[in-house]
Amino acid sequence: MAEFSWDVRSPLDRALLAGPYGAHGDAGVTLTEIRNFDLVQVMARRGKAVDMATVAKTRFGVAAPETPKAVHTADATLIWSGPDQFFILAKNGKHAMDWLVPTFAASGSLSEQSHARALISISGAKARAMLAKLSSIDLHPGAFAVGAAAATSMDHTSVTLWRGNDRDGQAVLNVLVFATFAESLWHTMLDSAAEYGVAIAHSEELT
Amino acid sequence: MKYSIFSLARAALSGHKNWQRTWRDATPKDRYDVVIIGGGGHGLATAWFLASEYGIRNVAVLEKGWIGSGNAGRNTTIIRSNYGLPGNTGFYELSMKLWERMEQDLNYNAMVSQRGVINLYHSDAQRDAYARRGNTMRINGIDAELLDLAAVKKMMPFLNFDNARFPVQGGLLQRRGGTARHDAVVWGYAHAASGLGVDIIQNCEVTGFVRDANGKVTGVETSRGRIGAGKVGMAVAGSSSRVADMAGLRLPIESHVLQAFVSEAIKPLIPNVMTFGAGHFYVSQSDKGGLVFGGDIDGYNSYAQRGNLPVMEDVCEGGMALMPMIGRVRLLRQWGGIMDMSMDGSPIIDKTPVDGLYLNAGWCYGGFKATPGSGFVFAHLLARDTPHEEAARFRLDRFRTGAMIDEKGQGAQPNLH
Amino acid sequence: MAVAQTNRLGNGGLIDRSAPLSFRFDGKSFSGFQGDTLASALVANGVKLVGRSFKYHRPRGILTAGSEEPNALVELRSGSRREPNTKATTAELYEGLEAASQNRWPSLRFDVMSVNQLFAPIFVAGFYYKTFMWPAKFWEAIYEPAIRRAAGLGRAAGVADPDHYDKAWAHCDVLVAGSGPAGLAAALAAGRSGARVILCEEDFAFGGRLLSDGGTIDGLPAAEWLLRTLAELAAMPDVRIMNRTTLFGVYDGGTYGALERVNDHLPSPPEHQVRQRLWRIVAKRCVVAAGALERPIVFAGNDTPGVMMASAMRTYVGRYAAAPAKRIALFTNNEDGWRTVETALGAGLQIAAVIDARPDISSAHRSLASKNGFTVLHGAVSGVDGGKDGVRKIAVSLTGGARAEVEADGLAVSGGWNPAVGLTSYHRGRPKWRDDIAAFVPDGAPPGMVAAGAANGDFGLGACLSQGFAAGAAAAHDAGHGGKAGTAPVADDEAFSVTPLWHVAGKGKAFVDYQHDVTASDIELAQREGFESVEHLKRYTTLGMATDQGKTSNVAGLAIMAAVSGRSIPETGTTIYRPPYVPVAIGAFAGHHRDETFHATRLTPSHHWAAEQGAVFVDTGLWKRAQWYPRAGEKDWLESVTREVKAVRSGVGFCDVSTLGKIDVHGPDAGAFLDRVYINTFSNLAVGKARYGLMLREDGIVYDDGTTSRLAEDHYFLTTTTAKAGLVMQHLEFCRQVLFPELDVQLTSVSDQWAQFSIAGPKTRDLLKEIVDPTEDLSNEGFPFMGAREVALRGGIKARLFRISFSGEMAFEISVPARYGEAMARNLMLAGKSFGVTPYGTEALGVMRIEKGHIAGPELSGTTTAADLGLDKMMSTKKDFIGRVMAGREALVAPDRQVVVGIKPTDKARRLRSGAHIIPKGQTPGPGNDQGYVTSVCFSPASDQWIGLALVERGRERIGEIVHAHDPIRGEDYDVELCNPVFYDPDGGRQRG
Amino acid sequence: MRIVCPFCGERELGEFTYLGDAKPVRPAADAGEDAVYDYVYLRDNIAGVMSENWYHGGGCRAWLKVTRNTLTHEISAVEPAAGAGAAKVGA
Repeated sequence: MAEFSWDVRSPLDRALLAGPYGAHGDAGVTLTEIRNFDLVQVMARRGKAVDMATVAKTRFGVAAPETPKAVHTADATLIWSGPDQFFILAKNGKHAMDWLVPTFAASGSLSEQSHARALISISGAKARAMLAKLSSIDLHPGAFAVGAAAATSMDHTSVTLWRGNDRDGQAVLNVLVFATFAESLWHTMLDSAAEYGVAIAHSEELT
Repeated sequence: MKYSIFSLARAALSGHKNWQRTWRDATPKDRYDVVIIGGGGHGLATAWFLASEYGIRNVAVLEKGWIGSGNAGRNTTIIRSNYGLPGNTGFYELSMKLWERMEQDLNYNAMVSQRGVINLYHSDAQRDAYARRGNTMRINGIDAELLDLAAVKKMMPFLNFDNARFPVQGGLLQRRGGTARHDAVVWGYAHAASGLGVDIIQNCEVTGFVRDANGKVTGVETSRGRIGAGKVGMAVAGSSSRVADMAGLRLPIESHVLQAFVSEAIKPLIPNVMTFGAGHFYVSQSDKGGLVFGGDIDGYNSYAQRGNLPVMEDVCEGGMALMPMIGRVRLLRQWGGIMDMSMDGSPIIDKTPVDGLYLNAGWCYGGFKATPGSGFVFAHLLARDTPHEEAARFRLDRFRTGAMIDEKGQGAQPNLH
Repeated sequence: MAVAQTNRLGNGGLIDRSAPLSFRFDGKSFSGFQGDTLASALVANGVKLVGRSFKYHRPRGILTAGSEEPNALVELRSGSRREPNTKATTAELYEGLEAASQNRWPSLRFDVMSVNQLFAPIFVAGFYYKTFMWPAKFWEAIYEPAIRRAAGLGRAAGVADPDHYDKAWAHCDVLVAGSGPAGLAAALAAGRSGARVILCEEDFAFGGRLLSDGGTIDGLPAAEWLLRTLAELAAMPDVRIMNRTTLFGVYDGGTYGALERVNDHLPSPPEHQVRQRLWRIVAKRCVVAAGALERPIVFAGNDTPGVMMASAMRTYVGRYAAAPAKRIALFTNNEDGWRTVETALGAGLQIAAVIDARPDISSAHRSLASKNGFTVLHGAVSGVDGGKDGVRKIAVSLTGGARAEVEADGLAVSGGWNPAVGLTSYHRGRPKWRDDIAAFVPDGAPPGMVAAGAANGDFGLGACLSQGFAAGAAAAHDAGHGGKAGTAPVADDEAFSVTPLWHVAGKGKAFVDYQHDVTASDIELAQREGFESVEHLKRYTTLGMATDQGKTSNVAGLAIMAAVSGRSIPETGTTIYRPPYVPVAIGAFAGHHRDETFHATRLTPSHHWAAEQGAVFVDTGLWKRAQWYPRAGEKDWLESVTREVKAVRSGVGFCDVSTLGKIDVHGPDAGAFLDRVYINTFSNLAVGKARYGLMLREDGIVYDDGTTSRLAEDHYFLTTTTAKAGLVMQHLEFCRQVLFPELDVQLTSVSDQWAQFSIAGPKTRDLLKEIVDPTEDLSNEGFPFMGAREVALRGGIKARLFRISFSGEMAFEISVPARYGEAMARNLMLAGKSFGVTPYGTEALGVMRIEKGHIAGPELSGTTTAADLGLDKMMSTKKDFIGRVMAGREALVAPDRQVVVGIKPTDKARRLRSGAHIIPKGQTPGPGNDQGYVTSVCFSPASDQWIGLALVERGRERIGEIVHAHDPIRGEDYDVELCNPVFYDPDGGRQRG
Repeated sequence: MRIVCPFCGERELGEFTYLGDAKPVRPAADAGEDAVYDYVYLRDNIAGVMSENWYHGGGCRAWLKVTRNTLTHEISAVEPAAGAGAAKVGA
């Protein structure tokens, strides 16, 4: 009997080449792919929005976002993804489907999306300049503060965009993109960022 | 005055002081046998054919603004008869045959240029669909050729063959297709119709219908007074719903904006008319040198005659994908027209439920090429009270019976046609 | 060796004399300085002749110093970067610049086409409509090619543009167009108020008229005030000032289009940088401070090189220290023109005379004339003597009838000023006439937009500053920013008076539209022939249709039309203003959406594995799908595909079908919801079972099909075709949110979550047993046809298994989370190794579906009914569903509809092709007997011949009939037999086995 | 054009898809062919203020009812479709 190995490959496994890219000198943009996360979409059932919120509060200690926001907890990020719905982004199976389904059984419909998206984290002095080429969202610090989120499109592709906590005094913008579009969007990001110089990496850690 | 090189030369000797008005500036009479609402190409062509083919010369064409101010003056000037469905195929070929003799009929050079129209294909499925359409054309006696990649390369070596997202594989060519100078078509029909006694009345807006006790339309109210009519024909594509509403009719039509674009004039670059098969872009080059191009409708109901950036970008993306040589050619002007988008993408030429009122509408964005044919069959309908055989399927009740003519297969959603 | 800069003034100007630049024009070397435009450098080198006109090929010089230039158009750069019709007046000089004059042959000075001038008496407006009609065939063969060659301006490169472009978004509270005094004041006020501001300036230098005209602001020289103001703006973090950026259009909802010429001032863009960037700016408010354009006066010979707008002349002298002439005459009808005299005198140039059309001039001007020894003539210029070498002598008709002559080598002309009304008119607002300045001013501007300063018809420096400041402060306030704007900069207003003068009667051609060679007599002719509406005038004469869109010609043209038709100018009205304000490269609108990045690309989870296997990929929508997997020695695709099909039918194969749309349908009402969107019933589907479903549009035509499984009481897993995945999701959301909001149902796309493979062939179960956990029962009883459930795989991961078959074989579809997709492909190869497992592509998939008579894209054409496809029995009569009522219309249930049948050629060796039409045997093809067409064909290994599906009139009643496949476009004709569309295993025993 | 999505805020036109007049109501199952024909095919095609169905497909996937002037493109109101964001509404 054959031995099967189930190695996982992120959607950017081939396209991502860690290291510098584009213009020489200090990188204006850092692109980091976050790999192997758990992602579950929760949608409230009819009349159960309040129940769902209560369940979420109980489990995560924070209210699930009801407006376009991303909320961080100790071990998960809850990201608004549309009316009556949000994503639960976590690691290491702590908030995987098996655990969540019974929790939300009476209030929400859950869909496994862990493999349906790639997650790209963008930072650096020129992150906003580069994203202005891809996103029609106003990312001015005052207009898109830490914790702001948007269900939007980049390059005609649906994405979920949110601003994480600043790192080294600089904004960190996260993009969840459909896995099958990821390589294409990745190349577009590289094209858009090349003039600023890019530092490319991947990571297993959620920021 | 007959137009020719000789009359031009004679006129030059007198400093061109003796030219007459191209069409008479008529004041409305009390009554006409036929009143046509709409002084665009279709309305004027209808009047000309009523007078020239059907001997009905007591005709008025009422135009709200200046003749040709609607879609006749805002289109991308393409003529073709490469349709695939019964109803359309024969009608557009009738129209094409009328284009081929228009200038001699009208004594007006409308610059009908049969430079060829090619629809490019990028996949096997698209090739097969074009083959089907081309065969329909051939079965109907219309010229059509299916070109392979080598033939397309030879004809248009400047296309992007090497690093295209959706490489060109070939094309469906109608050599008799091409372009015509849109304004000249309007002026030519006006010139010729006026010469046969048709009254062309500009700045005359129809504000209502006059009805008799039985509900029959017997005239129109206008900004220049009441005008009686034996029959009234509507040729107001873009505003069909608004005019029909005055007669209490609701139509299977939405008004949408279609943008078009022209570049700065450059020396001859593109020999024919091309449509990109993997995006929304079509182009030809005017005799003056501008690339005249367009793409898809903006997609929302509009009477504003102007569009928005997403479609403009989409069109230019298509253009650059197809032929990156136009990157440094500059876009000079963008404009928008109001399209009568019907529910199956095909026109309506029919009597209406209102006695005495006849409808010519629903041209979507294909009205220009239909101009002579539309005038011909609408004149037939107005003169004979029966549809011309080539327009017999353009019935208003086809949506009720299910006999749609849906070339794109998009169903009752006008913005997808 | 470069020619010395003969006409460069000894000092002054904003050029950097320490940075000389060499350039070539028409092959000849010249030099200029950093800070020059091509036009100013040509002026500095004494070059007057720079182009030829469109129709008559008349010699032309430089008329303006800005983007309104109609004459001085050149081909800039060379090779693949050649840019036709580039305005020398805005092209920045760079080291090594190459430019060539255009629309002339063989050379600019000796242009053979200038013979056209001899035919000028015939080439009047619209002459071509009256001739070239006989014989009819000659138009395409002779006349049109000749006209096309003669027309056009510059030559496009004709090869792919090597440069890159991109597009970006920007957001602000207040957008300011123009950095002249009004624009700077507006930005200052808005910025100080706390608003986010973007200021766009099309020039490379900020300052607008301040750069040429100077003045005193807040007691400071204009240049100093300019520096101070730019520094203040630069220090505000939320103010962004962008030079080389033209605001070209305004769209709905406060969206503006702007073009930034990022690297046009360099020979080519630096590595990783774009040539130009298209900006989509979202602004709450917009202040248009785009200034005003000086307008020419129409007189005989007004196109002679050396005739220049008065303001342009002082720009060349003041800003560029370049003298357009040594001895200058001024022809003006307004006060402003005199400023050119002052500038010229200040630079040491000689004034030959001032011809002022106004009855009176000020005593100050009179004493200026006497002090500097030039005469002031009251009257108008009636003719210019000079050819391609430029102005020599100027004929003047004096008020009262006498004539005079002035010797000069340059003529400055000022006919007054037209506010730049483009941007404010793009939403179809028509500008209104203001008598006091004899010009149109903005009216009916788009929401949120206001004009200020010269763009609003107020030309004084003081007025520009105060109006701009007030507009900026108000805009900031409207956008919600109430900070203190402080006080407005102060300056005096210059006097402005104008006596309208449009056209001076005289002998010789008097040009209204320079570039299109439209003369005053053309306008008169148009009126005579009834083209009185301004739109008819434009279209008949081509007035205003050139690359400058009539910026220097429209108002004069309609003023002349007004005069000859006895109407006032406002009665005559303007044509429609349309964007873009200046022409914009098509490449910029496309951005990076060209070549391979024209559209996004979607890759299946096993894509890279398939690429390793050497798969040939096909574009399916945005997807790249493996089409077939060629093996060494196979001579063509057909051999590969046939091998793949045979391998499946005799053993086992697999295919990545992840491109199918996949939707989770959750909720207590999920079944009821599906009952409404499918023609068949799903509420009664058992958990653990799958069912084929068909959707109609509301008009009764088939929309999409697919298999939907019930995974739990309140959870269905729905699949769509690849082509319709996004559209079906949109449609279902419409049903959920708009049509049936009462249902408790939730929809989520999970298309990308699952890597899905079809595994087909008699050995499928054997393969699966290798990879599925041994505890799973895959027997016909344990996992019957149309079963669907989760299974465990060896190695610990879970998968969903569906026993469905598209190929007609014993088959399963298996789904694993997508990051395992590649591993799944490898493991299927491993598990099936001993069974000869064969990966197959979309071609083999297609062959097997045709053999089974399954419908797909070509049959789902958007015009076929369920009955046409032979699926009418699926239509439930017990419930309502989308499309039910309209599907019953008479024409959709007519007996003579074209329905799906199978076809096979009577000659077994014959290849079939899709798109051939079906004609009854023995008949001559014509519209009356065109009975259908071939939708899908393939070579069927099972039948060992080509087979196909066709839509044929009454096809199902005609099984066995021999008909004609007519394919004239490919020159083929042959007989085919209509047959049952299920060619393979019609009883379905294999898929159930 | 920019549409203020009640869930997402103001977004650009490219994120939205248009369906058409929101006034026609899908007839009841027993309404008959005439009513359905009218619903599917006939349009007021208003030149002026019109209520329309738009889909925020490039964003939160909500269907919206947008009140818009077809002569000026001015948008005066946007509200969610009855079933968009309706989980707070009783089952």
